[in-house]
Amino acid sequence: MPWPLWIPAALGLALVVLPVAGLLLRADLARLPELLTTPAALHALRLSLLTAALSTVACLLLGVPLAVVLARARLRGVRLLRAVVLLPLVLPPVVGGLALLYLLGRNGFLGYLLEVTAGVRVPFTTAAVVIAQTFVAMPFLVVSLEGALRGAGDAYERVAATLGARPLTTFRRVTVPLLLPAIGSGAVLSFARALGEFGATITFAGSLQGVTRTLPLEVYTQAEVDTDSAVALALLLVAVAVLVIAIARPRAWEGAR
Amino acid sequence: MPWPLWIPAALGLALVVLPVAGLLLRADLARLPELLTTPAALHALRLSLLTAALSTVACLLLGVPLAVVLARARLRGVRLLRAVVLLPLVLPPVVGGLALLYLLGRNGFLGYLLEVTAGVRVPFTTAAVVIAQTFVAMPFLVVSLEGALRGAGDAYERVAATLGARPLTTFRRVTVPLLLPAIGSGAVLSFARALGEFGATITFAGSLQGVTRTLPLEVYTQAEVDTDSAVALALLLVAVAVLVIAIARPRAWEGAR
Amino acid sequence: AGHGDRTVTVFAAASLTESFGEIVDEFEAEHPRTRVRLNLAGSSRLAQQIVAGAPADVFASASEATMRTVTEAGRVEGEPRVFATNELAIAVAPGNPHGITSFADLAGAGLTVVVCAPQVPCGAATERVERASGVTLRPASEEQDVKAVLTKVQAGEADAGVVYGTDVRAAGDQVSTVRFPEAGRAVNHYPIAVLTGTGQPEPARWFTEFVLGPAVRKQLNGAGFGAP
Amino acid sequence: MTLHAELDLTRGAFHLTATVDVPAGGVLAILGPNGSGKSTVLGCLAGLLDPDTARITLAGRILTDSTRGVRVPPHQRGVGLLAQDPLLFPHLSVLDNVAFGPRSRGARRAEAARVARHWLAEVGAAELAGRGPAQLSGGQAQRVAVARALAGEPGLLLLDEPLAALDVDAAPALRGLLRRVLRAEARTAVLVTHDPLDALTLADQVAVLSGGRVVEAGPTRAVLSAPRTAFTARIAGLNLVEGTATGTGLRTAAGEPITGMLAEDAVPGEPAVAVFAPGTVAVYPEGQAPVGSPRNTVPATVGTLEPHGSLVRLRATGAGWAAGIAADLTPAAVAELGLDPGSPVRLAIKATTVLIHPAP
Amino acid sequence: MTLHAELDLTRGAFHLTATVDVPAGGVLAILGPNGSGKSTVLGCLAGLLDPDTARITLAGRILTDSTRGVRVPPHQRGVGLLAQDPLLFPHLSVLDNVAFGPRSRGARRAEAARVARHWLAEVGAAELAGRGPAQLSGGQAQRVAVARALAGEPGLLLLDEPLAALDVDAAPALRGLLRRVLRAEARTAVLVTHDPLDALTLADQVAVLSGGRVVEAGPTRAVLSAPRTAFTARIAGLNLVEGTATGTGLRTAAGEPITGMLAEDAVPGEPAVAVFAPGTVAVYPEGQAPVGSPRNTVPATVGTLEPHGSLVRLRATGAGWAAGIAADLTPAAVAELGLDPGSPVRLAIKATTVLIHPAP
Ligand SMILES: Nc1ncnc2c1ncn2[C@@H]1O[C@H](COP(=O)(O)OP(=O)(O)OP(=O)(O)O)[C@@H](O)[C@H]1O
Ligand SMILES: Nc1ncnc2c1ncn2[C@@H]1O[C@H](COP(=O)(O)OP(=O)(O)OP(=O)(O)O)[C@@H](O)[C@H]1O
Ligand code: MOO
Ligand SMILES: [Mg+2]
Ligand SMILES: [Mg+2]
Repeated sequence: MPWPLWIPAALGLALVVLPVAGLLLRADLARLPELLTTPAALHALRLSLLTAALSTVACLLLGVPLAVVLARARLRGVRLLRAVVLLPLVLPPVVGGLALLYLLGRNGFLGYLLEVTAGVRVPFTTAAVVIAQTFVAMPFLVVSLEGALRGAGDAYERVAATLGARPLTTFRRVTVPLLLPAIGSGAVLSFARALGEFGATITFAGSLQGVTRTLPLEVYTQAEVDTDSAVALALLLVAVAVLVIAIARPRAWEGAR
Repeated sequence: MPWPLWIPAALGLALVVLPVAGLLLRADLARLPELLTTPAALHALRLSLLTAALSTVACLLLGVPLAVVLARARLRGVRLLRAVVLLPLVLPPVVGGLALLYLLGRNGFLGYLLEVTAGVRVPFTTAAVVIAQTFVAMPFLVVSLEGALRGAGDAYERVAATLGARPLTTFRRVTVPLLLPAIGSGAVLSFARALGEFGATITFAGSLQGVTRTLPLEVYTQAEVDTDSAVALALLLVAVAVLVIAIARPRAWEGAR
Repeated sequence: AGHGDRTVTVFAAASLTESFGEIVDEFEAEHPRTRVRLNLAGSSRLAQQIVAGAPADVFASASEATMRTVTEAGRVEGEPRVFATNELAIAVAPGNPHGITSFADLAGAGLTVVVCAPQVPCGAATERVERASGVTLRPASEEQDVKAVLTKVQAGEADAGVVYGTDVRAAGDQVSTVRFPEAGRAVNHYPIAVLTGTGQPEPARWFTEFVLGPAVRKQLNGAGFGAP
Repeated sequence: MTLHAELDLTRGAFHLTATVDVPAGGVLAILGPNGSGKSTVLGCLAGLLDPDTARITLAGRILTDSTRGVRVPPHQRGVGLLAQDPLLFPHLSVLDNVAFGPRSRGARRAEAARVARHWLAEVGAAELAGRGPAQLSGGQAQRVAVARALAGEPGLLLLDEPLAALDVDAAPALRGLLRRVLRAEARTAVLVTHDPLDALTLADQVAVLSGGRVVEAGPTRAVLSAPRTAFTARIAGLNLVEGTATGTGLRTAAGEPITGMLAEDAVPGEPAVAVFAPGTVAVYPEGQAPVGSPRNTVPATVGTLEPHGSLVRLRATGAGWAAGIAADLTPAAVAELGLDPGSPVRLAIKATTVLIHPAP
Repeated sequence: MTLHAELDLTRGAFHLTATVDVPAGGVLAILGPNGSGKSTVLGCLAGLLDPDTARITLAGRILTDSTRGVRVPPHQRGVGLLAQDPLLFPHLSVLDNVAFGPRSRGARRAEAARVARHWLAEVGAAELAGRGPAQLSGGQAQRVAVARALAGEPGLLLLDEPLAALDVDAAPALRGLLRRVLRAEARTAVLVTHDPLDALTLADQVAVLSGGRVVEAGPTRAVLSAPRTAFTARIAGLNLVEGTATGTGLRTAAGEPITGMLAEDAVPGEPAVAVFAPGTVAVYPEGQAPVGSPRNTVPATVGTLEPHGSLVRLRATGAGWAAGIAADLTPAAVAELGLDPGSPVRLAIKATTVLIHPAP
């Protein structure tokens, strides 16, 4: 690796590390244990981990196929679809939440249908949190996978076809395994985005302790009264996220062949 | 491509498209032109495009080398660094903005240094907006590139070395061109994330019309007054983003070889 | 800003967005060589920024508590002065389909009610009203700010929300207001102050005085704010 | 599994117009210079390339018919392809690579592994089963790729230079394996090669491509022994004599013995061919029958004498197996011996230059 | 650019322990079965693989010295590698691929393009310059890869099976090119090949690898004409006679003419070798000198007679170029002719089986 790369790389790293380090220095570390073990904090942490995990799974289940379709289908409209997938990326999360509310709320088209046919109301439930998180996080997975898919080409998929593998078999046994490093990064991105989700969640799902108040919402709430404890909570969020990602990332995602 | 993939892909697409479509239906389209041509909206749009473009460039300049270092360096601490890069991903943006304020504000370590030595004050300037956007957007680029780099392996880089290319030449003429599709996706991700940035910006840079009030902040400000016009602005943001990405994306990023 | 112009930077609470937009125009008409830059955000965020050294000349806050953090950080010149007050009101769908007439009605079964979280000023006020009136609400959500509460009511997702009177007015005909007497037990005060360490003490003082002046008082009343 | 294919394709400046026919159980060898379109033909047959216009039928089933818009996708064709590049799946072990075909056709895990082990053993790569593709040498990877293609057991097998990169021991061994598989199991196959020996020993039909066109086609022996283009002449022009293998060589139908070197898989009693180059055939005037080491001498008559590059190619006529044999001579030798069409001569071929292969 | 390398490396179950020496301007051919470690040796020399312990010096400069912790990175070694897989840069045109080496060494764009065009023309791929690598056939890609390796003009050139995938016209042409480049420009090179002809025509030294060890090494002619292992014997055992090329063949130092087929790049008047297989040498009793088509006959004496597989290898002694010539005979022929060490004989070799190559 060329050594001059280390200069911008170190700058980039500094941009990321220094602010967080500053935060750590400012945090009242003595009070941390106390702040972090309040029921509100614990509830929020549990809820955040649960919903972020669920929405990461949803992102994978919907996003991997979507990425493959966008990268491989030779349809006319695909270029347009590719742009459409970017929508939630740029929509301010609060507006995204509003959009979900308009769709799945009581007066929304789908929401009305759901309430009438199944008696289900989505907003203000934990499910709403998962939906909001999936909405904002999935495009990250899709876009990063699509890039990897196009870079990789389809030589091995062709080989699989000449060996008689049906497209679904090829997808399962060739496309996905070869894509694992990229799927890994994509999952990390979605998980992180879901874990940090705030605007869409509060707009679409509200903020009720134990039900819809995830850690970022708790951080915001706390920030109104006590910046220190908000910062402490944020650090908890960060620590948990980094731990989860560092530990849960399977070896295969590392791309070690 | 296996047809059963179309089912989850269509679901994923619906999750993205339906809410936005609902938003469009609700928007008072007749009033749109009027809402969108207010000086405030135009200022915000110009500022958003400028800052998002600048921070995308910053993300590329710092993030591409960082991704290469993380993917290729065989140092001991690299696994840790990889986790560290994820920090801004999970940090609630407002806390990220706070961290930047602590570091670069007048009372911050670097901020003090800058003010004393160069007479420069960073917060509440357009530069602060760019820094905040770069801080939150760069990890998206880095993580998605790293996945692509690991998936691709280094066979061509080895060939270049046997042809006598110095590492920097290899980076410039082999690594980067081969990575273009992934860099393209990564740049799209960063641009989108930067364009939608709200929390870190308002905390670190404030919301000053023409200086730091980007489109998402304008949406937020408008929402205090008039939800309809806020939604219209959000749609403007989305349209602009999708247009910029669809048009500006060079052919090479498409991975057409 | 042309040559010789002076710029005063005003940090104002988000709930003042509409009113201050007009106030600034009037002020600038009266002081042609002075320009006002508005920085609009939540009061506590603004306070944070000021404490961290933000280049603000005036702070107009939506709560005395946040103003206190700025005072304690030594950035307030003189004493903050209250220029407006605000009272809680109930926001309901247009035409009040559920026939809500009092605060106690909100505790009724089958109603979806949203309020502000107790950590933010409107939530704290709601809690005080609850205590004063002996009514216990079981909200579906404790929102981050008034805006979030209003959004839920506007979208029809919540049947009622407890917010500030000024906010309901700003939402226009998309919601109806139900006033209730207990609101007087938790009046919210809006203080304004000139900040230290600014380059523009003079125009900052002009602006503060302007806001405290009678012309603005009328304007604020029109937007639903009460007198101090 | 009769294959009939009419292909028409344009790729940049390259145009392919070819008709390919292989009878059921037959093996067609495609020869031709680099870039002549050999791999392109295989790609079209496998369904990986889309010809501009084409009609491909396999055992009566239409695989591609551009006039009717039919285009069976690759995985439903029952056509296996060993491409020029091994392209082993990098995420699967060698065993799983070979088991991929059987698994895709629905075999259970254990059964597929058994089949894979069988084919790995056949290509001499049994001990590599647990390795990853990145841990193989070039030749090892090629062998595994051959095993993978064979384990797929397709109705039509397409082999693109299957013996490339193999060492001098492995190449004949694999050639023997392919012969066994293709002939014994009567598989229909198309084989691309640069080595006329592959064509002679594995194929019963040959097509020679050049610049995207079939310039020669027909039964292997006919094409290779009487090449009509310069390219074919350079790669082929070998003598072939049919008969039955014996312990020391071959016996023709008429009972004449030919001494030669038996290929490993030549079994005495089985049909075989004796192959030797025209360059190794010495010519003596009839009277002067030499008594020396060359085991094979046969009386013949000079049929034709034609220039062949800087040499003269003598084509013999005669009663026994001498009929049709070609001998390359220097012009000096022709002059000195006073050879003319009709001259009686005796041909001598050293046993060590004669290879006895099982008949394709 | 003398190369000296002592290598020791373990990769999984495979162990490589080899010493490789190439004098300045010399060419070493590495032969050996698949998986014997040939590519591994090249990888170590190029610096792409890290041996466990090693000492590599090129022209006195230390490239690797594990005891001293020296490890010059690949791009500073001045060592070029043509790997087994062409690996053309997919994002560059053919021309830019070939120009990559010159550009990396600091040449201007135009100059690099000129150099690239030159080498493309040399490998017969000039018309492919504007194409992308994905638009090449297998053999075309291989030629471009050779051009790219040569255009790098490294001090030490490593070639891993450079003639693989080439057709019967391209292979000899490229062999000639390599010979010109390696010999005329006195480049130091290591060449991996499965074809003994490459070794004979391009290399002056040969090393035979097997299971990660050098089992035979020495001057090409000595190793290939007197192989000591079964593997070498199978790939080689060719007869070589040195001399000067003439219009019709070669003249030995003693003035004896040998008639043969001149390789394209054999220039009359230049040093050359005549190459022919022992299997093509016919043996006659001294008295019965045949007068037939074989141009080359020479009196000799039977030196040794040794079993060689199912054959008997006769090694001749004698005055002229017959000395040392090997002839493979069937046991029947030996018996019938009553050959014994000391028997006077006459050897006959048809001109069409003798190839005249420029001396390496
Ligand atoms: N990464 C690896 N891990 C373990 N073993 C390996 C690895 N790479 C190669 N090998 C083994 O090392 C041995 C030498 O490989 P190498 O590629 O040098 O062979 P080669 O002589 O070039 O063979 P070929 O003629 O087939 O190209 C082989 O047995 C191979 O299986
Ligand atoms: N994508 C492409 N675009 C344009 N021309 C192409 C493309 N792919 C291949 N060609 C050309 O088509 C011709 C046929 O290629 P093909 O791979 O079939 O040759 P081949 O006979 O297999 O050669 P080889 O013996 O070198 O493998 C070649 O001249 C090649 O340059
Ligand atoms: O029989 Mo020859 O080939 O003219 O010497
Ligand atoms: Mg080919
Ligand atoms: Mg090798």
